[in-house]
Amino acid sequence: TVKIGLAVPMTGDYAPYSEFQGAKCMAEKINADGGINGMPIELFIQDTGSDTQTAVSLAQKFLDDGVVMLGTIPFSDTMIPVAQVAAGYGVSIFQPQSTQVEMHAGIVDNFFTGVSPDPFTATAAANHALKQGVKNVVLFTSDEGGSWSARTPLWFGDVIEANGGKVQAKLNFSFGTSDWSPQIAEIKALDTPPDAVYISSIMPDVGVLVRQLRSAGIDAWVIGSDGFDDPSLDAIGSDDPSLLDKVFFATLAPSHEDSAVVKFMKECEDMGFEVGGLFPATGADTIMAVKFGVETAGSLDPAAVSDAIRSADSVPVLTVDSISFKDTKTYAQRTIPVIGYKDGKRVLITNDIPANVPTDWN
Amino acid sequence: MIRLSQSQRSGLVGAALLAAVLVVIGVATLYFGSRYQIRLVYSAYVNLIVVLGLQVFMGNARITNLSHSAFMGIGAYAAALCVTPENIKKISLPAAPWGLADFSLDPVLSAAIAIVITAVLAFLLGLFIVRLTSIGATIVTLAVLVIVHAVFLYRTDIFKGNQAFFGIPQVFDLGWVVGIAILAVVVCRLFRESRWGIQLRASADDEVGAAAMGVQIYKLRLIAWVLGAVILAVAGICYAYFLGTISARPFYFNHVFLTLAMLILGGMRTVTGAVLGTFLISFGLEGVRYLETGPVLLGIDLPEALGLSGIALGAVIVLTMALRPTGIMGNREIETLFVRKTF
Amino acid sequence: MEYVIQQGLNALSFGAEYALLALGLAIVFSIMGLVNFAHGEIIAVGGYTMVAFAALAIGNPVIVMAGAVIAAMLASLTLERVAFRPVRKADPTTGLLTAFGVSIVLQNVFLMFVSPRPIAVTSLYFLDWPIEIAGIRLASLQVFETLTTIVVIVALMLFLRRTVLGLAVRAASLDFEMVRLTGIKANRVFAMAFLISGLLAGLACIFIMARRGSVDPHLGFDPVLKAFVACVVGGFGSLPGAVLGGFLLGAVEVAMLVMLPQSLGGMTDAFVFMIVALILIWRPDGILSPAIEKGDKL
Amino acid sequence: MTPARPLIDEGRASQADRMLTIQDLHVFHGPIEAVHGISLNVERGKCISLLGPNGAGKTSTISAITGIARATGSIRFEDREISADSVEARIASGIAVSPEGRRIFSNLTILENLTLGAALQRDQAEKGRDIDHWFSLFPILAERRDQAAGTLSGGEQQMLAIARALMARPKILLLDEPSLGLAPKIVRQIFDLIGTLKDKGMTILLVEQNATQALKLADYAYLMSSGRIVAHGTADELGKSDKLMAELTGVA
Amino acid sequence: MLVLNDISKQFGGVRAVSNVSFEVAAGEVRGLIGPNGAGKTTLINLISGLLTPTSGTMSLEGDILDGAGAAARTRKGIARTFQNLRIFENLSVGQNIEVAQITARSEGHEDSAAIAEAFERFDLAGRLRMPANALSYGHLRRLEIVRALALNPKVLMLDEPAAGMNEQETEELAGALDWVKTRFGCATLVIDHDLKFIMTLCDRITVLNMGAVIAEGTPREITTNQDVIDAYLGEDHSNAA
Ligand SMILES: Nc1ncnc2c1ncn2[C@@H]1O[C@H](COP(=O)(O)OP(=O)(O)OP(=O)(O)O)[C@@H](O)[C@H]1O
Ligand SMILES: Nc1ncnc2c1ncn2[C@@H]1O[C@H](COP(=O)(O)OP(=O)(O)OP(=O)(O)O)[C@@H](O)[C@H]1O
Ligand SMILES: [Mg+2]
Ligand SMILES: [Mg+2]
Repeated sequence: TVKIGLAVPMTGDYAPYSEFQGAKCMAEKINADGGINGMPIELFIQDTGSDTQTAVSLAQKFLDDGVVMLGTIPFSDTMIPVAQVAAGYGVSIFQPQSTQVEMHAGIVDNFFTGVSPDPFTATAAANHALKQGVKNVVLFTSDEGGSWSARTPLWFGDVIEANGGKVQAKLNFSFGTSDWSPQIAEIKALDTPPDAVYISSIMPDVGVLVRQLRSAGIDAWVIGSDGFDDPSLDAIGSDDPSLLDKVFFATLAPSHEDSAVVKFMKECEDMGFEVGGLFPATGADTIMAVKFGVETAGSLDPAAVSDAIRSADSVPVLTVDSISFKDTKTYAQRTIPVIGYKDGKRVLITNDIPANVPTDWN
Repeated sequence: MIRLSQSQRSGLVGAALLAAVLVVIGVATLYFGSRYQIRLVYSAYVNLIVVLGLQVFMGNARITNLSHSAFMGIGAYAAALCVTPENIKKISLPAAPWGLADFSLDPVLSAAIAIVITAVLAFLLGLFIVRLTSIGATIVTLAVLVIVHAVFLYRTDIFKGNQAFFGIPQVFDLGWVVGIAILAVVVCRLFRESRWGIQLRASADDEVGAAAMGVQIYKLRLIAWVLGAVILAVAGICYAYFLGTISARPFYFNHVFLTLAMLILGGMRTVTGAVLGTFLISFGLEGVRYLETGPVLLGIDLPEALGLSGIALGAVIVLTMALRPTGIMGNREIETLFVRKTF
Repeated sequence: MEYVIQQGLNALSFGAEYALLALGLAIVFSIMGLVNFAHGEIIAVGGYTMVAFAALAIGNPVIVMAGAVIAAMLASLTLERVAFRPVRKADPTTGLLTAFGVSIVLQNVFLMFVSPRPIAVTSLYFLDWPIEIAGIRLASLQVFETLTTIVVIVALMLFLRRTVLGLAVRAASLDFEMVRLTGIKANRVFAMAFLISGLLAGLACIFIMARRGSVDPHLGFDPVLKAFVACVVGGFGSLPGAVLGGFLLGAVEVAMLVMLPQSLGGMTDAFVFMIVALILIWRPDGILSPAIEKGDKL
Repeated sequence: MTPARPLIDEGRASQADRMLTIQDLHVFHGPIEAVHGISLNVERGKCISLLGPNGAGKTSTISAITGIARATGSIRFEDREISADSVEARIASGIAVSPEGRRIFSNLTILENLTLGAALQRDQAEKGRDIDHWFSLFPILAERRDQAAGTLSGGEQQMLAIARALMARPKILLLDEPSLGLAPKIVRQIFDLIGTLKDKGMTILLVEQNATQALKLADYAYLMSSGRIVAHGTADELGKSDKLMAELTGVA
Repeated sequence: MLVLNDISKQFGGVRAVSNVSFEVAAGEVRGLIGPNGAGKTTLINLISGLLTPTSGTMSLEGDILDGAGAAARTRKGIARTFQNLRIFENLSVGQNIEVAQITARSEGHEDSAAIAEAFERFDLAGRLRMPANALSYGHLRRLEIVRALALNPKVLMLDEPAAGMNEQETEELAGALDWVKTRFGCATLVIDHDLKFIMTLCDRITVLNMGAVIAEGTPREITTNQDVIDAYLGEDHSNAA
């Protein structure tokens, strides 16, 4: 059997960032089709409760059980010690959704992230914003989500300013904010109203912010990162779809109506798996990458599997057509979709690899 | 020659009994456990040191402390900043102020510095906290937790916030932590039976009465508070020296509740209670975590039950409080289980 | 100037929410010395009730709101029966820890039986519309919430001072057994306190949900943490103290959000808690608790 | 242990006169049995006194009657077995208590304490009259009516506790050491008051250390020691005829 | 030994203690009586440092006490018991006493032989290892007294030590306190409402009423003082105790 271990956050602070449902569904599908080279996939999944020590312990257990690939809590404070333990077994971590930059600083090399880091999404979003004529922007930052919420807005601002725009203000917020009126009053007090506000955060913050901005009469674009990619954002437009007209975000994978992700979620639901959103769905990428690696290497040796993935020109995955680690080693080179809304429905606006990404991050 | 009182003598006996238990568990794990189990037991021992650090103040002064994880964090970060090799700090803390990235010390010296820093901070905060009572004191400890966490998050140039502070030499193994835990048990137990401990416990029963007996309540609370912080710093160091990577998150609410539950279940008034509670919850949660995955037990395919460990943890607290608010041990220490009651 | 008034009103509405929550905590505390940290989860029960109504396609806002309030009240009553009755006579610390336990259990129950992820509830969005008076922007919700808080304060005061049950509620905080010895059914007294507390949680739930538009297992934790602080600052167990503490905290929080330079923005919460700690060091029993000299008495 | 030695024959009163009848009562504090099977009668309109040294189990007996302490055995009140009733039900049926240690509600005002004492009384006007009545008897309480009761002196608190019990207009009044900590003048006032109440037909069970005073008032007394009744009789019988009395209460 | 000079204490509108001055000499037993609410307990609270006087000064052996907190005063040699018991209920009986002994030891005036004897005198000898909360009320009162004695104090203040005791026990207590007087030689201040007890025990008596001293003298002088009879004893005081 092909063993894959997922010591993931099913509960606790990071419960929204767990890929295990998609992984389970994809593994089931592959097993139903005869497995990998005739071998079934066996998933080891356990909850870490978002706790690092638990994650490392579980990873150790899975490693002793002989897994070829590991998934864990997608934050560097866990991924680094897990990778260090896994290195002794020649096993790599495959994290299908981790966008934070510090994993690519060369601390550990037995690590893949199936997506591109935050500067890429920030740039893709900024490029689209510039196309819409955005000049003046307000950035919302928070230290609570690490570089994801603290630095992504700044990269966005860098790209805007590099193209003649202006960052009018940086406003601070905490996760879980449900009343944005102090910040909104700050925006109202600016000399010129902003063309766009950028925030890298999650629901419910995002939905509340959009509504309160609109009801305060601020008509600026609301632009965000993959944190926006949750079904509950769509819900705020249920009464008044126009609320979402000037909202867009750059994310990990296309998640509009006809996208592969949405289709996959539907299939999984028919199979009895609840895959509720993009983050859970990305687990399918882990499984597909391992499948590719095992098939290409023709072996179950973890190091060989990882090498096969790392050196391939293109690795087929679910969320986008393919990814590649050939030039990047640890993160996936892939297209960055920008998703907006039309009549309250998601539409894919662009899906390219941005060329003008800031370089000050690794 | 120090004359030991009756309770101090039995305190030593009790500490020795507990030390024996710790050694047995540690040695058994080392020889028979898988690497996974060794890790598990290691983190149980780290939590044990935390719970002991908590017990010193909370058990004797009987003021609920919610800031203990913050002190553990202070110890861990201080040691990490000292011990991490410069070349790694240059990568991970490129913007570190005050030349923090330009030196590194050996692990022992780093630990000593971390303990001193934690003790000094605890002392300064303690000057205020010991003057408050009951819920007021608790809320200020809560404030300390929130503030320290905010500083960890905010000064990313020093602490890296929720990102990884990595590259800490992994110098500890299970043997180390068992030894340190035993030391902590002895210290806690001797403190409890010391003249400070007895007077402090008296003041917890009746503050006015104790003052009228000449008990210098603030001073004793401060001593217990700082001693507790020192033990917590040691726990933080054990955490950092084993895992090699830390962040602000393990030193916040989740950990506060987990360790609090351990102390409460065993009984915060005794050192035995701290030890018992820690092991019961550490190993109990492991069992529950297994159930969560929806295993097949006795031929029954159990459903996946996410959140079960959380429910179990909460239920343990609620049930303990309802059935035995003083915890399993109440006012009894381990040696009393072996000695026939004399009245 | 407009800007200052605007932020002042924002502070007032922040404060109203904290006061509403703090009152829910204070009423229970004043009677049984229990710091009910699970108050936040009672709010979440209200939120999940709205989810249930949405799932049943019941959109009538009156039904949804009433349902949420009733669910919160029932939840509060149930908690009293199941979890808090056994620790009725215990010291505040025991109660506090029990409440922590209950809070952890409930959060995980939501997680286990519903979802760890936020669920959108949009049925109360209609409560929120912008009001603009002389250049000052207000949300209708802010006005509703402040008014509700004021009404609740007055009603509570009358209840506690003018009715026998109200007196009993206050007396029970010191000597539960003695209240029984006057013949008042103590269980009723406790049930009443929790019912009121649940009602307040339900009301708070409406406002929180109307604003957030979604519920997750941690819905109530942060607001109640703040409300807890508000209670302590005002003087725990004192209802006027809870109100004062709530408004004070609202003011401090908005002031910190607005006045701290951006470079210190991440420290907002730290500064809020620091100010709270300083207040407590200045007045260890809270601002409104009478300065009692500890002698042989009390 | 000295066996119970009745000084006179068991119960001279007829069955109908018995307001409170206790039989074979055992009282427990946790695992500890504090009272080991006592029996006693309180007749309607009489003042019965329960005497004995510290730790004899007097308070425990009172607590068992009100239902606060766990007990086995039979407690009949007005020909109804009440031992299974809740505390509140017992109070509602006409028992009121002024407990040991006073237990006034210290955060409530004096007026509020009295109001709560009459919690079961619906008639507001009646309540007001009662309050005025007791205020006239204890003028110091009237003076401090809006002061928090916790700031009263020990003796003032005791007066408040008795007044509070009387506010319920009980059929039987249980007084647990009402003279504890009172000045002689007040003690006399209190005993006078008890006498007045008795004259008005109130049934009283009086627990006292102050045996001389208690015996003066009591129609009948029970002497307890170590959880047992060791003697009972009228004041004369007890006071004169038994050495035991002297031993246990110091009354010569 | 202990000198009070014009001490007053105001609680809001209530003047609980008003311009009280007196002295207690070493070895002297001074009774403090007065109607309920006269300010007796308040006075003891003031002396022991639990309350701060509104005005006035006091000193112990010429050493000014003003400004010293409760613990500091205890360490200087002022010990007390409480009208409402303040027992350390989670400690054993022996540990309750040890709390005080520790203080005495650190001040260098522990007298362990005397305490061992006190255990006997106050009927606690066999009960030292019991949890304190298992004692009966009367024994708890005795425990409080022994605990105060363990401080080996210069001034001992007893707030209604005989409350809740019967006549027999009260007599025993008076005997034990007599022993205390000779064995410890401390200045003793006793509050009680049991006149017989006070009369047999005390060398001198101070009578308080409404916060002020209305009489001072030997027991005989007090019982015949008309002011005292009016304010406290009432006419027929021979029946009182
Ligand atoms: N809460 C309790 N827990 C354990 N034992 C108790 C408790 N209350 C009383 N006792 C024990 O029960 C016995 C009887 O006590 P009780 O208070 O009824 O005596 P009493 O006659 O009222 O004495 P006193 O005159 O001192 O008030 C005593 O030995 C006492 O130690
Ligand atoms: N902390 C306080 N706050 C307000 N008033 C107080 C306080 N303590 C005492 N008093 C008041 O001061 C007066 C004196 O009280 P104190 O307790 O000293 O009386 P006492 O002489 O000991 O009476 P008793 O013999 O009844 O115990 C009383 O009227 C009381 O109400
Ligand atoms: Mg009694
Ligand atoms: Mg007094």
